[in-house]
Amino acid sequence: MDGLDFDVAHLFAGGLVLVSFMMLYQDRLYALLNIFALHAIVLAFSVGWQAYIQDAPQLYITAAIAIVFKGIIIPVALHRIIQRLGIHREIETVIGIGPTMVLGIGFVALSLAVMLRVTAEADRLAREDVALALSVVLLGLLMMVTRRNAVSQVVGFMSTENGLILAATGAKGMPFVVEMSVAFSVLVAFVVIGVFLFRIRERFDTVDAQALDRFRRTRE
Amino acid sequence: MSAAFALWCVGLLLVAAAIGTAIPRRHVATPIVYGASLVASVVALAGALAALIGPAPVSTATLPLGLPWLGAHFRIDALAAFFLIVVNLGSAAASLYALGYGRHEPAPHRVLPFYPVFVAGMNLVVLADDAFTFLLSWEFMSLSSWALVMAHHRLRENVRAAYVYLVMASFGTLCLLLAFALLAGVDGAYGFEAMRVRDAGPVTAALVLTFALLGAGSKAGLVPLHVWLPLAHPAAPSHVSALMSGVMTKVAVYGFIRIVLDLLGPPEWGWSMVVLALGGITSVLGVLYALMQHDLKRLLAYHTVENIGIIFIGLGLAMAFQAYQVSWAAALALTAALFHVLNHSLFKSLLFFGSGAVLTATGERDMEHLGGLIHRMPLTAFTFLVGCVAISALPPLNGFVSEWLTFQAILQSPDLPPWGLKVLIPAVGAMLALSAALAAACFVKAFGITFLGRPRSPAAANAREVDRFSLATMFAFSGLCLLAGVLPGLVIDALAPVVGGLLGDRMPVQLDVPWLSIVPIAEARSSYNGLLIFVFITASASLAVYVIHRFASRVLRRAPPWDCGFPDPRPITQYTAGSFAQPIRRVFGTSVFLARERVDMPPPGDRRPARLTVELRDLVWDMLYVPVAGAVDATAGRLNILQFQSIRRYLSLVVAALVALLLVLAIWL
Amino acid sequence: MALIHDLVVQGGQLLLVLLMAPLLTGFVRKVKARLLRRRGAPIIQPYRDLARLLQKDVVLADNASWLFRVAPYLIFAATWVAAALVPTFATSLMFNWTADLIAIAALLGSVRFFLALAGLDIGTSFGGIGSSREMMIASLAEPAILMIVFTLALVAKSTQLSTISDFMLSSHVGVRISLGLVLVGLIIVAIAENARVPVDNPATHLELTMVHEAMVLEYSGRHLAVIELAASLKLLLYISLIACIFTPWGLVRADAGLAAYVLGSAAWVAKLAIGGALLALFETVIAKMRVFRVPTFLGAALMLGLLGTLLLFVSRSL
Amino acid sequence: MSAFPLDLLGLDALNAILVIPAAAAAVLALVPGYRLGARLNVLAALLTLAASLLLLSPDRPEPGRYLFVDDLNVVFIILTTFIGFTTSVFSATYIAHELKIGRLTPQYLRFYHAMYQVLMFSMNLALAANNIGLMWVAIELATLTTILMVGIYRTHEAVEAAWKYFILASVGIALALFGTILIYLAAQPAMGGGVDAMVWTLLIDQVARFDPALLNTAFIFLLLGYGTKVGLAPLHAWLPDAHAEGPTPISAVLSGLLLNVALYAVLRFKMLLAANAGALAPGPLMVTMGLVSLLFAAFMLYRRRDIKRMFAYSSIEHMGIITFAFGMGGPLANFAGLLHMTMHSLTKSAIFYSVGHIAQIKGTQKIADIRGLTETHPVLGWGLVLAVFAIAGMPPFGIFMSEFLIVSSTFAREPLLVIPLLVGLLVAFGALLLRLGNVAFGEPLGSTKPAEASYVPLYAHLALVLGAGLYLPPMLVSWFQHVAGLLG
Repeated sequence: MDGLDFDVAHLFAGGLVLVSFMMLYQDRLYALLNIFALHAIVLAFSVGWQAYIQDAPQLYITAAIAIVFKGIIIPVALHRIIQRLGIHREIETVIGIGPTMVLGIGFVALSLAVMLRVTAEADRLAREDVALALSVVLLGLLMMVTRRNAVSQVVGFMSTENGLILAATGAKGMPFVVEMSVAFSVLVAFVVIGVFLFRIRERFDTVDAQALDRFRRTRE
Repeated sequence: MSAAFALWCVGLLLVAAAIGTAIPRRHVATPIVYGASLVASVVALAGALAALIGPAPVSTATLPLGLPWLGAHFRIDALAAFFLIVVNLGSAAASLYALGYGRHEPAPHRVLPFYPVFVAGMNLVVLADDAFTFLLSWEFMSLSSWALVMAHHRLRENVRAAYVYLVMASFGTLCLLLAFALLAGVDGAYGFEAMRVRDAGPVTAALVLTFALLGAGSKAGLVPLHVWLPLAHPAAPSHVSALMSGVMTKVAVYGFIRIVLDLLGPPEWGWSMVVLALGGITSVLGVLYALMQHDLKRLLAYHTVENIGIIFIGLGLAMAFQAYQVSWAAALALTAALFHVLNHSLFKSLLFFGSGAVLTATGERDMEHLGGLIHRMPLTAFTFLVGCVAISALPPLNGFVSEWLTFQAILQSPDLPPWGLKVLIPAVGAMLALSAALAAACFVKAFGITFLGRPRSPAAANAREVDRFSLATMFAFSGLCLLAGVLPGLVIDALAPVVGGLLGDRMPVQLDVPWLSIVPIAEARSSYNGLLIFVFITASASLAVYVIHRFASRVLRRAPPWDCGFPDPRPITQYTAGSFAQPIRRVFGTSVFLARERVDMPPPGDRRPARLTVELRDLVWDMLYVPVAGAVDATAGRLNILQFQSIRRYLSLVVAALVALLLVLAIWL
Repeated sequence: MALIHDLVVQGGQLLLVLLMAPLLTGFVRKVKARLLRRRGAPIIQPYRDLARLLQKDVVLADNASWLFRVAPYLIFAATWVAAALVPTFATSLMFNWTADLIAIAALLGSVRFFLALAGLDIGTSFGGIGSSREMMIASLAEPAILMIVFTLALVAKSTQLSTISDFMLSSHVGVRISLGLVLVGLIIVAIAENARVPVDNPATHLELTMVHEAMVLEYSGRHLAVIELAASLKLLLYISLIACIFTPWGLVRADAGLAAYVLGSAAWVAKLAIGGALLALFETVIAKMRVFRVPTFLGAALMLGLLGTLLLFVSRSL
Repeated sequence: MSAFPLDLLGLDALNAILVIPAAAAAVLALVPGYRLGARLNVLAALLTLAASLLLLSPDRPEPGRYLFVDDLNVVFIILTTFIGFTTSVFSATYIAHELKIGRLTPQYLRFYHAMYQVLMFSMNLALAANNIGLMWVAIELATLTTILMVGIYRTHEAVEAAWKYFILASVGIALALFGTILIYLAAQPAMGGGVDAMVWTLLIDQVARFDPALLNTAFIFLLLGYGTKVGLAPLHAWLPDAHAEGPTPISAVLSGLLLNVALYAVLRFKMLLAANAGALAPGPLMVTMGLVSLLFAAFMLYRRRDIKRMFAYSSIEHMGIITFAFGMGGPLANFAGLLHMTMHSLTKSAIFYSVGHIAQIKGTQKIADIRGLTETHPVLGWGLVLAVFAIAGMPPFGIFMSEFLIVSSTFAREPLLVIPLLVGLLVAFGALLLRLGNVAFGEPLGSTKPAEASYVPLYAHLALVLGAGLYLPPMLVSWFQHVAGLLG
């Protein structure tokens, strides 16, 4: 595992964490979607590079799915949904951007501390990938928790899945990576279709997760 | 009688239950079900008597049911045989009584299926020989009695009574489960045989006793845990209340004796203080509660609490003596307790049958609407009177003998060294004496207000005598009360193998004492002869009657009552249950129930009647149960907001849990 | 031969007790009258009252039940049996072993039970007042007497009256405080049980104060005679009980000569006279208490009994 | 058993329990009529049940790379197919009524039956999967189908419940995937890459040589991931709404089977950890989560107005008890946990059968509006009473035996732990009985028209639970004891 391969893989994984931070920073929905497209592309590069160094051809399919599906189709679809349903484009956060970022840094530190100490015996690249992947997952979850808009929650969820794809590709020779990425894509597709098909907007004034809360009272 | 034979009787009972479930509404179902349970109980009673008196060795039986690797064990030893007698005597009487009483049952489909199951459950508890079967049949008994209490479920308070009952019953079962878990130890040896061999350390033994006391005490009705009893017993049909009060509480006492005296090793003297104190407080509080009631069945239910207190005093004394190896005194105390178990099941069932008869005849349970029933129901009145005399522990009858034995046991206790007992036992003796006296007052009130005086309502005015089955049962039990009172030596010698089995020593043989009197302790030579007292009283009474009718005038004239010259008083001026208890309420009630009387006197010239209201507070309920229920309700209220959170907050819960665990991992590893 | 002798002595006690009872009541009334500087009715007046009542016919209330007519005989029989069991001039008679002190107290309990029921039977408010107050007094008197019995039993190691009196006669009784407490307690209970002055006024029919009289208000003729006789029997029982426990001198052992019996009965009659006189003196000195001060009065007796027992329990181990 | 027609099709039993539901799903998706669809559904479920019974034969197929049968999953496969069958019978009458009152439109029914069979397929796959990745995909598929079924009524409560269920389940599934990846990473140094590192039977042999720290981290992710599907306390939020808003057959399947399948997955990984000596025992973690769920659910029962939501919380409570039992460990507690899982799914599905019909008869799920059932509908009312007694742990039903073993084995080893356990049990019992008192007894309220309900599934389950309470077949006992030993 000579230096160059490890450095490039490390660059891409680090890049993905950086993009996750950028997503946390956004306060407009459209900007958030663009950043998410970037997130998918960086993931695709990382997976492609892993495919190259592990010479596992099926990983290229995952990279392709990442670019086409999550890079292009999903952001465009969400973009059009926001336009057609006239969804409220301002992102309301629960605890403000600053504290979210601090929390994000804390999560990354935690995942690095835990993962690096735990995966002592695994090979260097796998340890790196899994640690950074856990950071991306935690950042995705943080985004879901601290944003009120349903769409931003969906984007948070998708970035979590990207983290998982990164971890899966990092583990050398893991079967089913392609099947899992397909499964995730189906899951995400369900989300987008669900939002559109069930016309969440029609049922509730805005897709604002808070609006959903008002219908709690009926369920004692 | 072998254990298998007993199981066949239980099987017959279950068949009767099946019939009751299949065709409850048809008219023929009542006689079949009660007839079958009568036959089963009588057969089991005969078998149990043979097992107790005859030299039959201990017999066991095993069924493949219950825990897969243990199976269900059943065993009849002397203790089980005696309690089988108590259970089946009570159930035979209740079934015979129900043959007549059952016909007026408005909802037979809710009583017939569960009555035989209830009797079968009680038999099984006494027969069980391993923890799982014991608890299975214990809960079986509770469930079927819950269903019977729920029989008239249209009344709101019956549903509430059944609810309180089953929650307390399951609390009791969980406590017993903990006691058995401790006895079984880590490797889970749930058979009683294994538990007897395995001697638990002092700490475990103390814990086992506490849980046994909580478990059996809640079912028997020891004071802090008695609140369900006066709610549940009256709500059930009368023959079931008789069974619950007279017999189920005794099965609870059996549970306590089996765990503490049989499975556990020799007791510490400290425990006996707890049992004695609880017994004393229960007996006094029980009878004081009873005095304040004006509902006949609730009065009898509260009074069961008093008699359970007396039984536990006997048990406490037995444990105290056993702790110091004064085994002959322990034998005396345990015989007194077991004798009272038999007595109480006799006269309490008799009184409940009487109250059932009154309920059928008048449809009323409230004493304020009864009165003068002795004229229209003379036979029921006579048997109820015998029951009242017996329960008030008056000499010729059986109630007095067991109390007399308990007093003799108390008198043997000064040579017990520990200071705690030296102070506690006289105090408990005083409480026992006080509760005996108050019991007499309570039953003068019960009998006087219900049967004597003038009818206070039209229902009481045209009551009719009950059917012959009920009367037959009541007369049979009155006879038994008299027999046990007059020939106590017989019962004491029958109890000897039971006491011998448990404590290793027994009371001196009573039958060869001259003139059939009983001398519990040889050197003290204080003796009591029920038969001679009975003969003397009847002889002198008949002598007086003969002399007067021979020499004095025999003329008799009817006239309106003298009543110090006041004009003919209306029935309303009679003393009621509340006014009869007023002096005693003023003496004891102000401290025990915080009794307050408020008089609302109208201004002069205003024609509306004055109103006297008495409010009593049930301190146990207010101090223990209301706070607990309040705490549960408050916690439920506070936690309830978690149901109405947004998705984001639920997600933050998940993320928080994940981060917390990761932190733990980071710190620990 | 001994059997007949015992039978004769026991029969003699039964008859003697029956005959002396009205005399004792008459004597007490005579002494009270003399203390009030009145001549008072002759001592044998109670016999005349009984004879008069026996001749008069019984006037029964309309709704009186069979219990009302049976109760007087039961009350009389139970009291007579209890009185017969208490040693008067001789101890350890043939029938003394049938019952000990607890049984005698319980017999008196059943007397009270039937009397209260009889009071409630006619359904007038006076019967109710009498019975409820009687049961309130009983609910304190009975535990008091049982605690007294406990103390005596602890001292004499048995609850049998004959054993207790033999023990009292024997040398090693010694002076004990608890016996003093018990004596005072027993006197208080005796006064309460026999409805004497501080608790209840036997002489008056004043509605609000009477307890015993209220219960027997509706009785007349021979029933009233029997109940009056039972009441005086009970008074005799209590005085001879106190005498036999605390002043057992002159009690005849079993199978002693005729002279001993004469001496014994003389001593017993003297004790009765002294007891009656003291009672009369006490009644004239003290006034009647309000009904709800009686519980404290009787509570004192219960405390004395409990204190006596406690002292004995404690002293036993010192 | 070999002469069964199945062999003609060249399938052994193991593949049959997967192929039949998959095929049925495809067929049902095309069948237009409701009545035919329902009958086909029942037939498919019956065939799957028959196939699963074949697994009882002693000569089991040796474990393949993707599917296998051992003592643990044979019981749960049979249980799943049996309850799947009885629920399909119940759903036939239930859906017929829903159609009549128009709450469901016919074209949704094709979707409903197809999804039902897909759910059966995915659950059988998850149980029989030997590959932990395949198990993950199967559970994911099961989750998705139930999410769609919960939202089938398309009222806003239903959609909102489905949305909540979807987001929470997806997060859970993501965490579970991360756990699976970590297990693979732990297996890689000892077993080399490729599919072998994910085959459970191979993993269990080699696990002693894995790095214990990584295993513990993986177990945390797996417990949180699959724990969301089991409905343990901090992760339970989706369960009450999913039960209350979805159609009742789905609640029965959800409560009865899906929770068990998720917990089965957690057990698979606990067996892995138990085999590795160094791994920090997962006991304390599971015990705490179990107790928290038990106490939380017990107290939440008091304020519930909706009868299905109340029994959903009762499921959380029982899952808490089972996790507590497995957390305690030891042969007795593990045996009790397995027994409790089986008994709970049978009893809870029986409860939902009766609750389903009651809600239809009374037209409401509000507890306050349902009263006096044992008067108006005795068979249904007493069925509910018996079922609630069974779930409350009253003898002679099966749950009493498992609770008896759990409490006594815990008390003998860790006396202090029993206090919260007993408080939870008593509080839950109090709440259930309080509501039962109102619903089943008292003056009848609401409509009293006779119910055309199917009582067979309800009383079949109760009979089984009653039987198990008194006598357990020795074969089942030996399997459970063997697995209890493995569970550590």
